[in-house]
Parts: sequence; C-alpha cells; structure tokens
Amino acid sequence: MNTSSEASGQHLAVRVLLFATYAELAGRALVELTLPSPATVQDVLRRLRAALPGAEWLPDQPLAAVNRSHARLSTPVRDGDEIAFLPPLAGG
Amino acid sequence: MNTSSEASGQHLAVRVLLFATYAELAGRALVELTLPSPATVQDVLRRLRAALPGAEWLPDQPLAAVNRSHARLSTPVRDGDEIAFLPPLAGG
Amino acid sequence: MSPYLTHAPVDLNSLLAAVSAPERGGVATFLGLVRNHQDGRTVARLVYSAYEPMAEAEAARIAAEAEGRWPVRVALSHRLGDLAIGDVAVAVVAASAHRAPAFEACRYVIEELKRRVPVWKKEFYADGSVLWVNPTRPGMGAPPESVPTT
Amino acid sequence: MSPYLTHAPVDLNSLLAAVSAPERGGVATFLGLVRNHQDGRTVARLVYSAYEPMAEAEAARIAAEAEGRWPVRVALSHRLGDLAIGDVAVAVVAASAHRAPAFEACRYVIEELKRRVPVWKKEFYADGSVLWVNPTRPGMGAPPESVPTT
Repeated sequence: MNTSSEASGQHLAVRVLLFATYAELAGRALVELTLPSPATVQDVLRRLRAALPGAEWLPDQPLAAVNRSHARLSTPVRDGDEIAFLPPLAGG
Repeated sequence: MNTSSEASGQHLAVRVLLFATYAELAGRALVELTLPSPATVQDVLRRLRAALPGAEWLPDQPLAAVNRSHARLSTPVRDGDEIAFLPPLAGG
Repeated sequence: MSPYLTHAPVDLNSLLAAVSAPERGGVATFLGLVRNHQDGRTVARLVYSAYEPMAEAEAARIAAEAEGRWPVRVALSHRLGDLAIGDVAVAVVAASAHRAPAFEACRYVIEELKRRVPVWKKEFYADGSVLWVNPTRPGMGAPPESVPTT
Repeated sequence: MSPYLTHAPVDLNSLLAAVSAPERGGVATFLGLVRNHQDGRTVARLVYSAYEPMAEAEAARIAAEAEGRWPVRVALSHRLGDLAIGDVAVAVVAASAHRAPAFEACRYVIEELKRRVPVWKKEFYADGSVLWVNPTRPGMGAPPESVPTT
C-alpha cells in the first residue's frame, strides 16, 4: 500500500471476479478492492492475495482480463474497471 | 486388329460402359466388344472408336476403370472384364 | 458401411448416429450444398448421376483408408438425381476422441471423394443452357490431380 | 451474431440455417461432444460454466476474425450447465462458396474458442471424484498457447 498516494487521494476502485477453481479456492466470486493509483493487474492480484485468505492459492501468473478482454499482468487498470482472474480455460 | 491371334482363337470379350458426356457423345452407355488377346485398356478404347460412331469424340486419354477400380490405359484387360471410360469427375 | 449413394435427401443425423460413440468427442463434418452459381452463370437446378457400383466401392475404399490412417470412424453419403439450390449433395462425418484427427480425416475423405468417385453433375442454368460440369476445364473449378490406379 | 452461450441443447440446424445461402456451397462443421473418459478416468457427467459476458464478447471477436480472414459466414454455440455423455458441448459451422476456406475457418474458430473463451468444465467421475479440468496440466490435454491481450 502506497501511503503517499493514499494521502493524496489518488485511488481507484475495481471489481475483481473469480471463476471456477479460483472462486472455490478464494471462497468468493466477487471482491471489491481499492488501490493506490496508478496500478496494474499485477497490483490488483497482489492486493487480492493480501485481502482475501484463500487467494494466496492463486498462481503467480494467472490468465487475466480487464473489462472482458484478455490482459497482461502489466496492463494498467483504471477506476471502475472489471478485473477477472481466469483458471485454465476448458471450453468445448 | 491382330489377324494371327484372331486366327488362333485367342480373343476376349469385354463390356464397355460409358457415362455422362461420353455416353451422350457416343449415343450409348453400353457396348460389348471382342478383341484379340492380349489387350489393354488402350486397345479397348481404340476398338471402341473404330466400332462406334461418336466415340471418336472421346479424348485420347480418358479416365478409365477396370472392374470398378481406376485403371491406366496400359492396364491389361481379361475376358469378361467390365471397362468404363469416365468423364471428368464432378461429385460433391 | 451404409450405401454411399442415395436418391433421398442426405440424412445428416443418421450419419452422425453412425459414427457417434461415448469415447469420440470430436466430430468434423463437411456438407456440400448445391450452389446457385458456376463460373458466373446462375444455376437453376442440377442432376447428379454415377457409375453406381464403382462409386460405392470407391467410397468404401476411401472410408477404409481414412479409418486406417487416423483413429476415426467416418460416414458419408452422396445424393443422386434432381437437386435444387441449397440441397445437400454430399455429406462426410468423421468422429474421433480428439478434434485434429477428426478434421484431417474429414478433409481427406471429401478431397478423395471428389478426386476418385465416379459421380457426374449436369447443370441447368437460368439462361436455359445445360452443361455437364467439368472441373478440369480452365475456369471450372480446380484442376484434377492424378487418380490412383490398381 | 446470435448468443454463443446457451443452457439449452445446441441446435445444429439453426446454426446451419444461420450461415446458409445459395452462393455458399461448402459447409464445414465441428461438434464437440462430451466424452466418457479423461486421462483414463470414466466421466459420468460434467458441468460447464463461463464468465458469460466476456465469453460472448470473445466468441464474437473470433467469429469476426474468421469472417475477415476468409470468405465465410460462421455460427457457433456452446452449452452451459449439466451435460451428459454424448451431449453436444460446442458447435462451430463455417459456410463458404468453396470447401477449403470453410474447413480453414471452422478449424480456426474451434482452436481460438478453446484458447481464448472463458469457459470451464467440472467433471464428475464414475469413482465419485470431481475435478475442474485443466488442459494445461501435463497429461490433461494439450498445453495452451499464449492468449492475445489487448
């Protein structure tokens, strides 16, 4: 947590969605998080692990999506974004 | 026509089938031919052209089949064989 | 194998049923439908005919080749007689435990059917003309490859 | 495009109808059926779930990519919820004037669907065990390629 940016009020709020195994590991499918700005998907993952027991079981480099498109861990996130961590896909 | 083999009685009879354009060109779909033995598909084609007005319109190297399998013009034919000349295939 | 040639509409569901099994999760299918155009002409209808006993034998050989080369079951059917635009002329179904062999076998079968099975197509055009389709003629489909002989 | 996800049985005929047109004579189809085995275990049933809005968006992107890359129309559908052995889980249909682009587009779409669309499968085995299927785990299907990101 970046105290100086918190003090300056530069924060962003994101919705984090978890699915399948990840939702079961974390015990939840939806988490609302607030982070210092700027932030990346990697920062969201780090904050999620700290905030939610069970999220520690998520892998270090999960598939991720921002606003319903595939994203990298380095992708920046903005206030109001919908971040999802996706277990290995198994459609079809 | 090989007079000596005819004289010796070494002949073979084949059924010749024509399809689609070839049947229309020749005006017939079935021709029974007798040839001196030994003979090839090429010999059958030559005899067919001589025997049947309209068969002259068949190409020099049509697709051919002997007993319902694809064959070359050099394939030998035997007494009783079913020889077919096949216009360009257009299935499917 | 069920007969390849039929004078009735091609029944895709019965082909699917013929190859389905609990261990075969991937099914690739090809349907050849009567198109409304051929080399810029408008097709009104067409008639398929065949050297029937050879077509059956050759289709069975092709199916056996595919089943020998890939872990698949295949089923195939070609309609003869009068067809209208949009009718299914030919159907090929290949089922396997995985999708790659299903696709490869399906593609193999339709390519070989077109190359080797003695079926012919007479097209009736909107302008009143009639032609036996010749895929080897320049501008009339793809050139043929050589046909394997015995 | 109609919705990709459905809780009802996949309707192949309506997919075929969606892509059919008089000028499209070649239709390639892939059906993914529920298999009865996975890595040597006997599967009794399974449940598919999805990140639904993203799955819809990604499926639409894949369809648009295929239609941009080949002269085809594609239709696709994935079933969610409880499925039994032999049920159709996913169907892809690609129609074109000729068969090569139909096959290529169909194959492209199913490969991309598997690689990019957020759908998950929980399998219930005959021995009572339950697993979320992980195609990236050694011995459990093919390894994933990288997923394109925005």
